[in-house]
Order: sequence, then structure tokens, then C-alpha cells
Amino acid sequence: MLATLALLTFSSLAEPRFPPPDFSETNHQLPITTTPAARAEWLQYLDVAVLAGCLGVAVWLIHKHRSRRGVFWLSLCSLAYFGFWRKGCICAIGAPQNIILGLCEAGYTVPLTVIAFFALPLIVALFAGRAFCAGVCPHGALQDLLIIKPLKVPAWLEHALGILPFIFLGFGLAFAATGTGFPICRYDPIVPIFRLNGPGLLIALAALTLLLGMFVGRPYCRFLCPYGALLKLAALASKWRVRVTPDVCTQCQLCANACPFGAMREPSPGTIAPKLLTPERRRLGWLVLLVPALIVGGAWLGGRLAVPVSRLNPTVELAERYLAQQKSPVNYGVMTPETLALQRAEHDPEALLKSAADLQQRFRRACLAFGGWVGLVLGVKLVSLSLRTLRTDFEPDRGACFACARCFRSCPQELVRIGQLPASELPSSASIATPVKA
Amino acid sequence: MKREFQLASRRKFFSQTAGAMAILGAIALQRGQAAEKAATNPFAYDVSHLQKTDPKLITYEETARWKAPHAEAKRIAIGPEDTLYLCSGNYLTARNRSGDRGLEIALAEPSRCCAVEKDGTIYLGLRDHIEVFDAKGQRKATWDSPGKKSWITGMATTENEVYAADAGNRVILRYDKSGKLVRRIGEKDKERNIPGFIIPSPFFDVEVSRDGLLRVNNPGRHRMELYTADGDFEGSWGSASMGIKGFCGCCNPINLALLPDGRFVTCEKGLPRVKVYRTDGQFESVVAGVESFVANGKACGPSDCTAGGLDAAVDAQGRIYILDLVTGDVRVMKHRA
Amino acid sequence: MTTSHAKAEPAGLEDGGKGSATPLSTAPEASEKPLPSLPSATAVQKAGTLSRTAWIAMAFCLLVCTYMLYQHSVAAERDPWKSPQLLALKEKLRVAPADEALRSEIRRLDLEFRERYFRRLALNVTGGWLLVAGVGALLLAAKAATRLTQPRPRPQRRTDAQSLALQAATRARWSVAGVGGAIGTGLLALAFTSQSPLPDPAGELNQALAGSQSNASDLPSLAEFQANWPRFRGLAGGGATSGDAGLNFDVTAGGNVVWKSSVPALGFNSPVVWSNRVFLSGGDAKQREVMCFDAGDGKLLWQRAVANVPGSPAVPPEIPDATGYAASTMATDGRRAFGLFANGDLAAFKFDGALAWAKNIGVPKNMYGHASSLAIWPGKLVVQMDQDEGAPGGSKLLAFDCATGRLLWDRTKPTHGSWASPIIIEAAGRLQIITLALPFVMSSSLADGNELWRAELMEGEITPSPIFAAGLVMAINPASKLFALRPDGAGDVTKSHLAWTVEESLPDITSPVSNGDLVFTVTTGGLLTCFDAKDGKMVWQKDLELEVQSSPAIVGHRLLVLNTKGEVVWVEAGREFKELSRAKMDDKFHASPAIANGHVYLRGATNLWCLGGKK
Amino acid sequence: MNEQPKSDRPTTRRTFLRNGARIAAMTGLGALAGVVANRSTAEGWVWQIDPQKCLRCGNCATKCVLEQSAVKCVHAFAMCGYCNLCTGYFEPEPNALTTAAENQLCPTGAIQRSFIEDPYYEYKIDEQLCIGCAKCVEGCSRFGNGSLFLQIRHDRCVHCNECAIARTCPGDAFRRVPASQPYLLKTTHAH
Repeated sequence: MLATLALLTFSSLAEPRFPPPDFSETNHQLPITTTPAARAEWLQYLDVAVLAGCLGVAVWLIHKHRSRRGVFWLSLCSLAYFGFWRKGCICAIGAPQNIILGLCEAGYTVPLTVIAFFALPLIVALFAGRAFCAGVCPHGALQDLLIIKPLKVPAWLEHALGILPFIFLGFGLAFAATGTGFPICRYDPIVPIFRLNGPGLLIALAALTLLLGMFVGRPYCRFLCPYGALLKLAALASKWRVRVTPDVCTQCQLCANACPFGAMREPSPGTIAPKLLTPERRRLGWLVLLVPALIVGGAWLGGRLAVPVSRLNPTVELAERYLAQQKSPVNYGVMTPETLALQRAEHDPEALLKSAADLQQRFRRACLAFGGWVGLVLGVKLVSLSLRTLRTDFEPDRGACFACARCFRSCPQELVRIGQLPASELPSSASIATPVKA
Repeated sequence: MKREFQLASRRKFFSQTAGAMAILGAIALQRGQAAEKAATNPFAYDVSHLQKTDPKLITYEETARWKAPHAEAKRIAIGPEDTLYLCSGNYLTARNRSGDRGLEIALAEPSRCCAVEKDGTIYLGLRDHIEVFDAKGQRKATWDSPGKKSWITGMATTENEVYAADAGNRVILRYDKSGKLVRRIGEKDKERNIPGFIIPSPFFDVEVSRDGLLRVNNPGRHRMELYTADGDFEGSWGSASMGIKGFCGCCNPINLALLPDGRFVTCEKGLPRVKVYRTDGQFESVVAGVESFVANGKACGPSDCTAGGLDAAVDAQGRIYILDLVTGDVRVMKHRA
Repeated sequence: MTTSHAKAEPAGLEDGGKGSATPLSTAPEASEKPLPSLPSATAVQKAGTLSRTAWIAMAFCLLVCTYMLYQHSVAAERDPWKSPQLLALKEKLRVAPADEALRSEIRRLDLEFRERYFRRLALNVTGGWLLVAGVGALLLAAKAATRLTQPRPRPQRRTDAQSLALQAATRARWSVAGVGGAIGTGLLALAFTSQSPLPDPAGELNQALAGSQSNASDLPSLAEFQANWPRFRGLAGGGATSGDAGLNFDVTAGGNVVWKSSVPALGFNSPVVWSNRVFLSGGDAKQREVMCFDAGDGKLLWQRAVANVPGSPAVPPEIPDATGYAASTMATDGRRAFGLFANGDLAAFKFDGALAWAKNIGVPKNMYGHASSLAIWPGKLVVQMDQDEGAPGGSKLLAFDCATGRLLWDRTKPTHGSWASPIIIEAAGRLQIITLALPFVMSSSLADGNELWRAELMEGEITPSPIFAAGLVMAINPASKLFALRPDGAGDVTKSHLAWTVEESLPDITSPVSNGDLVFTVTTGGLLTCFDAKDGKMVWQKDLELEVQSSPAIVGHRLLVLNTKGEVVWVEAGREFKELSRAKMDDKFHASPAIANGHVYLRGATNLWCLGGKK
Repeated sequence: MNEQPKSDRPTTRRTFLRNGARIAAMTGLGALAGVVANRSTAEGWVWQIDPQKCLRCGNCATKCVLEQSAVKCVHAFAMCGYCNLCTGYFEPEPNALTTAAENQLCPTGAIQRSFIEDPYYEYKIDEQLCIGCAKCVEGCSRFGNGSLFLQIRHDRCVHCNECAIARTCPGDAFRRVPASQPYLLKTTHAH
């Protein structure tokens, strides 16, 4: 089809256009068709510059200046720029899809700006944690503003929902890899707010997120955001962690209460009795063995999914509809988009069916990978839940901490450091450090 | 006191939450329904009621059909002993009654129209000039271009003259057999009250009837016009209407042919249909209606209608040959007994 | 314990007092402005006003929402292009074009609606910003209120932290497993509740494309195929035509020769006929050609050699004389005629003699060479190519696109050597290709060539072709039996689908013929036998004393038998034996007759004959 | 106090692992970015409609994320026939050839018709009013030269990463074009 089309345009380019009438009496001049230019190129670089700048400032505010207020104002700025000014479209959250499409489809070239938006926050996260989430991401900033009365999400639920971002990430990438579309962008519940407009379903989702966000801290970031999942992984390997207390932790637990995202981890309770330890170890063993099984099972299931999922691709869907209705081809009457599409199919069924078949193959591969990924995520999560990490102090979880800097000023030691509290007022650390047996 | 106040505020929050949810849910529903409606295109350009032809009006039936030998078929013409000459691609192809291929002339550029004399001499119109071939297909002459805007789309010939319809310059050119331009016919002229041709797209045809008068289609005015060989405007007939009796769209008829008894065969694009009119311009009958040219109707057009259209020619027995410019089918239509 | 906490407590209060440890405060000014140590009366009062403000803000938001919603809901009636009112009016105007009042009404409404539409667009924008403002106010107020009324945290040190931690971990694992399970089952359901009409891209594609091919306007219908004689023994391959075409063969005068025409090239293949054309192929080691005769007067319209086909062997293969270089009967789809030759050349000629396409499908390694005739169905040309055991590539069944010669599919068969020709039947709701070859009677789907069923019944030399009559596939194994199989099976149907068998007097060369009620076979020795198609019971038997190599045919109520000495014998195709006529022509008949448009076409060794009768 | 040494070793081990992971991640990220980058372009792309493939289905008016679609009708003046009876401007069966509402095809009256000279009229699109419904495009393409056609106007488009209209386009007419040539106009094309 493309070939014939190219041919057609070529042949027509070969000849001059049929001349319009010459307006001999008024010698009227033909108007020029206006073509308002696309967004100027240098503005893209501005976007990148703003991103880089914000990231730098955020890191400084979190790790050096340790100021919640600074982070707050920064997030307001990025909300204004990336959110309401750029309407949420150039955005790091969707970028992984462009990257994978660029890898899988030779015809698609990824603009450098997109690569920058994909890589910069991750690099920063590898060194300084999720500074992007704290002060640069408009989605995060918006939700951060919403928090009114954050309820504490029970740990088990937190963990269960915590795997959703990874699965959504997998789906988004698999889908994008087939060149079908960008579901992560399509089902983004925040962007309609920036645009003050959008399809009905998404507006409802947006409203839901808004309301939820008043009582659950950053619901999208914690339980859906696929880029957040990537950042989480990166932050786990981060060089510098967000530290609550400048020096010794008095274990007053105030920081734990200060965190609206349940990211603060308690000191691990001393040593476990050996009689408890053995079953723990055995379970861990089984779970580790379970991981590959889960992966294989997931991949198998994914392979089965190719057919129904591929239907989400317009070409495949059209091809199937064409085959179904081939017996009764559409004729005249008022044309709906669907019937028009069918007509196109009739025009060149060979090309359509071929590309549909190819697409289905691509979906097979993608879904296979997706299934495997889901299995992996589940397995690893289960294993990680059976590992014990030794902690002596209250400290934020590297992965889960959005580096919003709320906890800093809740720490008496910090208050002493900045001179808002005379050291004499401190509870003697010894009195609390030693656990009290009842 | 503190705690009761707190309760109040929380209750408030939840009630408000619930309310807002309800409202927004409703909005979502609304939007959803709107999307549903969009599926049945509210912006459809509806001519479906014009795409059925009253079978009582159709007085011809298809007796044969064959494909044009090359892509991009443009025009057909009838030569001696009902040989059909077909301009398609860079070729001019002759076919006898039974559809067996005969003479074929290959050209450097697309052939657009042709007229054939009794002795088989072929006057072939290319975009901006005319070439003459003998019955064997040997090139006898190449006439120089009548003008740089010229765009020849129709030709006719008599004993002594050759007429070419130049759509680009909106004029009928009258040549003698030697290729000398004798007269420009039909250019806008107040004194001789010649209205002038309106040719929005490259569809412009000329035929000469037995009485020596020129029949020319003036698509922009939706009518057929009569001229003398000297270029006097003799009159016109036809009216714009989507209905079967008139000429549809912005610019029709696009092509014409004359039956042996002088009646008109007209071709239209947009609503592809071929009709017969009496010599006085009264609508008589339909040769083939829109439903006969499904592909044509559709293809008219992915980009535009200049790609579509039909052409007709009539042989000595009064059989009408219809060329479908989109599918390249040639149909032979016989009058129903 | 108590003491230590007594110590800790005031500290907590103190720092709360000085440095605002209000943990849940989000707004920065809060986190850094000091706050009264105990929520004083004024604070509560302030909180009250604040929360009232929040309440009002929320009310405001709801108000805006509702209004926008309302505007949106009425849009359907009011958008200029949707408004039923306006459309109705325009319809009215079409009926009464001169109605001035109607016109002005339309203009008024149109203007109103268009203005309203653009007002709505503007309103949506302002509404949006109003909502933002509202929500903003709500947030500020609500936050401030909650901050004021927040109870100061009183952290308790838990002593049973350890067991709690373990518990928590367990619960978390289970909940994760739960979510995983939920997702898994969801996907599982999705996976197994839907399958695609494009399961196997290749096969599906070809079928679809074949479909679109036959959709093309210039292709003849199946009815036309049936009316003509497009392949060996007619479209069905049964050698029978119903309806006598009103012919009345004069019994005495030797079968009314309408015309005879000498055939320039030799070959054992039988004529195929389409409307006014008769096609034959012929040839030898030197040259192989296709001939087209005028069915009306027998004039040789054209004769085309099949030469320099890409891939065809430079030296033609050694072929037994019994086969010759043009043993396969041609096929035609009404637009093209297809010929297959011993050297593997497969060529398609348009009716005007122009070559449509040609390709070489290779020389089969078996004792006959290419002997099976071509099978055709609208849009598809089927070639059976059986090879000896261990021959490279093995035995194949191939389907080509008639128009382009594109290979639609090819499937290997677990069979060897055969002379029989495939037939294409429509049975059990599918188009099946029935092929006979050692050792199977096989049915393959015309759509994609995949095997449908097989029966292990063939042995020895298989020459007679199968027929499909009375809903049964009849296949002759010259060495043992005539088998009648029900074609609705799947897999191995050797035992399960055998309807009946016949053992006595089996032909070893000629194929059976049936009128749906009776089945006739004729042996090489001329022994003509009539069976009941229902159960295979012999009805009668008669020795015609002929040497017969060409398969018999049925024209209406007559049975036609030819012999190698040129005798043409007509027999009543009924439950009683009755010889109608016997005529001798100076020719030898090895090929089977073709019957179309009321004439019978015979290919002799040297001539092509057209027999017809007075109407 | 005996806790200290115990808690010490694992931390170092963990830091070691962490550093390893970080280095691996950095290299991986670098490699990925590199691979993609050498296939990428400095200039971005934008969405555009190929008028040759557009089927005038009306989705452009309804499916855009903007309330008033960023898709507008544009006019290739050099292709126009300047007809009096413009099938892109008038209803299929107009009551009269006047600019009165009942004769106009455009639901929002976005086409301006002006007289040039006998017998020619010029047609212009008012983009403030145009909603990109393609009704006029259909009229013009079905009968006329197809000088009216749809284009995404980049002063309005918000450049979604995934265009909501492209997803539902029955003609598969949407494609990404380099931002430096953001339009696919019909002017170069002729028959």
C-alpha cells in the first residue's frame, strides 16, 4: 500500500499541477496557505536546561541545605513550568516508552531531549536518590500539594500495591515496543489536570487521584508511576542517602510520624531467636527457587496473551474486522469511521493482513517478555520480603523515600543543629537508646 | 471540644468527597456517551439517498467488460469498424469488437485523449501538444504546443478539421489537418455574448455532430454548449442538481459522447453516472448509475476527485463503451430491447 | 521505664513548642514557624473558620462542576451539527424550498447555537481555572485547619517489635501473592476467552488473499465454473454433467460429428473447455506447447510453446512413453489456461494467447513423472506432486494464485507415487482436496493445505482418480477394493468412516463415474459394472468387449465409453443395461471426454473431435 | 554495645554491593542512551495528517485532547477551482447559492466566501471557528479538486507523546514528521 502510494505521489509530482484560472479582469493574487511553525527548537533545549537546573537545585536543597521550604518552592516552580505551562508533555514518565520504541522500530528516531528526560533523573537518582520526585516532577509536586490528612497505609497493602508500578512499566514498555502506542501517557491521570481538559474517563481518574491524594500521600507516585519504579531501583543503589538526623539518632520516632509516605524504617529489632530463624531461612530458600518458576509461568501466560492484546492495535483490529466482514463488504450509505476503515482494508487487503500478521508476531514476543517480567517482579518482591536488613537507627528507605525533606525538621537533633533548640533541652540519648524491657 | 471539632471536620471531608465523586462520575459518564455518539459520525456528508438509481430509468445493460491494458486510463474513442482506442498510461491501445488487442503505440508521456479518422489516422492529445499517427501507428507529425498553460483533455475530428479541448486555457482549438491553428473557440467575449468556459479540473471534452455543430461541456456552469465551427455561441442546456435529471457536484458533466442519432451521452464524477439526453437537452434515461461504479464512487477520492471520473464512447451500432478511470474497466453497454 | 518516659515526654513537648515538630505539616511556613504548645481556644477558633472556608471552597468547586456538567449535557442538543431541531428544520426546507419563514428560523437557530457553542468552549476554560482556584483555596484552608487541630504524636516504644515485624512480613507476602494471583487469573481469563481469526499468519493470509482475489470483479463465478469444463473430468472431477443440454444423439450416424480438427502436438491429456475455447496441451522432449481451439468451428486459434521458463531443466527428463511430456490435463479459470508438463513447467496463458505467468515446480522423482492433472477452484490452482520414498523435498501438495502464479501454500504429504488426479469437493462445510497416493486417501483443506483426514487404503499402482458422489468419496485401489468414504472425518478415518466397499471387477486405469444414484466402472477389458451409490450393491454388469483406457463420462441419462480403437459407445445410465449406440471413428481414444455447452469434445491420438446433436 | 561490630560488617558488604549495582546501572544506562542516541536526531518530530490518506471521518473534531481540535481545514488556493457552486461550502442540495445559514455546509460557519470576478469565488477558512470536522473536505474531495484538506495546526497542538486522534484514525493518516517541516500540504501534488 505504501509503495503504491509513494508511486502515486511520485507520478503526480512528475507533472505540473492543473493551472488555476487566471483572474484576467481583477488580476487577483492567490493567497498563501499559512503554516504556523511548530514549537521552536531552542525551546526544547530550554526544557532540558530547566530539568537539569531543577535537578541540581533539588539535590542541593535536600542534601546540603536540608530545607523543606526550598524543596516546596522548587516543586511549585516545576509544577508551573512542566505542568501548567508545558501541559505535562515533555515528561520523563513517558520517556521509557519512546526509548524502547526507538530500540525496536528502526523508522522511529528518539529526539535527544527525550533521551535527556529519560536519563538525567535516573543518573541523579543513582547518586542522590529520588530528587526528581521531590522537586522536579510536576505529577509529584501536584500530589504533594494535595496532602491534607494522610492516612497510614498498612505495610502489607503498601507492599502489595507497590508491585503495580513495575507491572504497569512492563506493560507500557511491551506495548510501546510493538509500535502500537504509549499506554503510560494514554492513561496518565494527572495530565488532564494540567490541560484542564481531556477524555471523560481520564477526567474521572484525575478527580479520583485528586481526592485520594488528600488522604493518601502521593497515590500515583507510590502505586502506579512506572518511571517511579525505575527511580526506585536506581535510588536503592544511590551513593548518598537522605539522612534524617545529622548525628546520633535518639530513636524518638518523630520522623516516622512525619513521613506521609510510610517510607521511614524502624531500627531492626535485635537478633531473632534461632527457633524462629530456621523456618524463616527455609521459606527464603523455597521462595528463591520459586522465582524462576514464576518467570517461566509468566512467560507462558504472556505468550497466550498475544492475541487478545494485539487487538488493541488498530491495524490488527481492522484486519480481524475485515476478515470477519469479508463476506459482506460495506457499500454505500453514511460512512462511520469504522466503515471507512473497512473500505480502506478492501482497497489493499494484502498489505493490511501482512502488516497485521507481522504485528501479531511482535506482540507475541512482547507479551512473552511482559509475562516473564511480571513473574520476576512477583518473585523478587516475595524474596525481598523475606530478607532482614539490620538497622540501628530510624532511616528512610532508599527506594521508597521521595526526598521531600519533611522529616528533617521533625528531628530534635536537626533542630539543635540549626539552633532552634538548645542542646540542653535534648533528652539524653542514652536514656532512650537502650531498649526498655517491660 | 478539640476532638468533637475534629470529628465534624472529618465527617465534612468524607461527605464532600462522596459528593464530588458522584458529580465527577456523572461527568465521566457524559463524556463517555459523547464519545459513543462520535462513533456514528455526526459530520457525515450525506449523499447516500442519491446513490441509488431508480431501476425504471436504467435502459441499458452490460454485455461485456474488460480491463484497460495499462494503469491510469484516461479516455476512450471509437475509430473505423468500431475499433476502440484507449488512452492509458503512456500508451494508446486499439481493441477490436471482441476485445482482442490490436495496434499499440507507446509514448514518452501519458496519453490523455485521442480522435481517429475513418482512414485510421490517429490524432493523439498529450498534455500540452498533439501528435498524429497513421493507421499503422507510425508518427506522421507532432504539432507544436498551443500554449504553456495548455492541458488537452478532449479531441474530435471531421473531414477537414481537428478540434482539441484545451482545459488549461479554457478554450476549444480548431486545427486544419496540417496542424495549423485556425481558430480559438469559446473564449469569454461580451460582444459575441460568449460566456466562456469554467474548467475547475482537467475534464473538458468536445464532440462534433453530423450537423457540424460543436458540442462542448462547460462543467463549471453545469451545462452543455453548442458552437459553430466559426465559434459562434449557438446555445446551451443543462442545470446543476444532485438529482438524476441535472448535473451533480461543482463541475459536471466531465465527458460526453454522441449517439448516432445525435442524442447526448454524458459522464459525471462525484456521483459517477452515465446518462442519455435528447438532442434538445431533455433528460431521457440512465446508462449506468452510481451503484454500478462502487469503486469509482469511493476512490473519488482519497485525495480528490480529479483522480476519478468516467468516459464514454459510442460505436456505429449505438453501443456505449464506458471507461472507469479508477478501476480501468471498459464496459460495453447495450440498449435493452 | 516510667522515669525514662517522664524524661522523654517534656522533651517532645518542648521541641514541639519551640521548633514545630508537627510531623504532618506539609506547608513550609508551618514546618518552620513556631506554634503554640497547646492548641489554645483561639487556635481552635481559627481552625473553625479555616475549615468553614475549606467547606465553602468545596461547595464552590462542586457548583462549578455542576454547571459545566450541565452545559456539557445539553451540548448534544445545542451543538450546531447535532441539534435535532436544526436538522429537522433543514429537512423541512428540502421539502418546501420556498418557505421564507423556515429559512429565517434556521438562520436564527443556527446563529444562536453557534454562539452558544463557542461560549461553552470559553466557559470550559474559565471553569477549569475556577476549579483550580477553588481546589487551591480548599487545600490551603484544610491544611491549616488540620495542622491546628493535629494532636501531638505520643510515640510509644513497642517491646514486641520483633514478632510484629515477622507478622508484618508474613502478611505482606500473602498480600503480594494475592495481588499476583489476582493479576494472573485476570490475564489467564483474558488469554483463554478470545482467539483471533488470524491464528497462523501464513495460512490465514493466503486464504484471505484468495478470498479477495475471487472478490475481484472480473473473475467468473462458481456457477460459471460448473457450467464449463475447467479441468480433467469437469470442475467436480466426476466426469458427469446433469441435464442433457437438449441433445438428441442420432444413434446410427456415428455420434454426430460437429467438427474435427487435427491436433498438432501429441499428449495423453484430455481437453478442457471454457465457453468458446477448447484447450489442449501437448509436446515431446524437444518442445511443449498449449493449444487453443475455437469451440464453435474447431479452428486452431493459437498455439504457444512453453519455453525458457526460469528454473526448468536444460535437458528434459526421461519419461516413460506411457506418460509422455503432457500427461496432465490442463485447467482454466475462464481468464487463463494452465498447463503442466513433464519437465515441471507450469504455464498460464491468457485467452488471447499471451503468457500470463510461467514457473518451474520441478520434476518429481517417481515412476510416472508429472501425471496427475491440475485441479482448480475459483482463484486457486492445485498441483499434486507425489514422489518416491526418500526423494528430496518429499511429496507435496501445492496451491497457486491463478492470477499471479504466486505460491499460496505448499504442504508435504506422507505419500508416494500416484497417477490419480486430485479433486476438490465441498463437504462437511469445508473445501477439501481429495488426493489418492500410496498409501493414503487424503483430504487437505483448500484454505491452507493442512491435512483434514486420511485413510490408509491405497496400495500397488494407483491410476483411477477419486470421485465424490452421493455424499461419499469413492476411491479405487486396483489391487483390492473400491472404497466409499464419508468425508466428514478428522485424523485417521480408515476404520471409522468407511461406508461400503466393492471387490469384484475393479478398473486399473479408468476412474469411476456416477450420476449420484448409480456408480459405473469400466475395466480395461471393457467390463462395465453398475453399482448402487448408496450401498455399493452391484446392479448389473456387462462386457462391452472394448479395450478402454479413458474414463467414462455421463451426459444426462447417457453413459459414454470410448476405447483405444476409436469406438464411441453410448449406454443408458440406468438400472437396466441398454446400449444406445456404437460408432467407430478413425482415431484412438486414450483421453477422457469433455462435455460443455451441449457438445462432447474428444481428444484422439491425432484429432480433436466435437460431437453434438440436433436440438 | 556488642551490637556495634555486628552491624558494621553487613553495612560495608551492602555498600560494596550497592556500588557495584550503581556502576552496572550507570554503564547500562550509558550503553542504552548511546545506542538510542546514535539513531536519534537533535530536532524533534511533530504529528501531522497525510491528506492523501485522510478519509474525512470526523474523528479529528471529536477525538483531540483539546476541546476545540488542533486540526483545522486548510486551503490549497492553487488547487481550488474557485467555483460558484462549491461543494465544500454549500450543502449537497443548497436552497440557493447564497451565504445564508441554511445553504452552508460548515456547522460553525468557518468558511468565508468572497466574490473575485465573474464567475469566480474565493473561499477562506476562519481557524477561530473551524473545528476540523472535515465536512467541507469531504464535499470538496468527493466532487471537486480536493483543495480543502485537514492539517494539524502547530500553534494549537499540544504535541502529545501519543496523539489521541492518530490512535483512532481509520485512514492511518497520522504520522510523525520532522519539526522543521511540520506540514504535509497538498500543493506539490497534482493529477
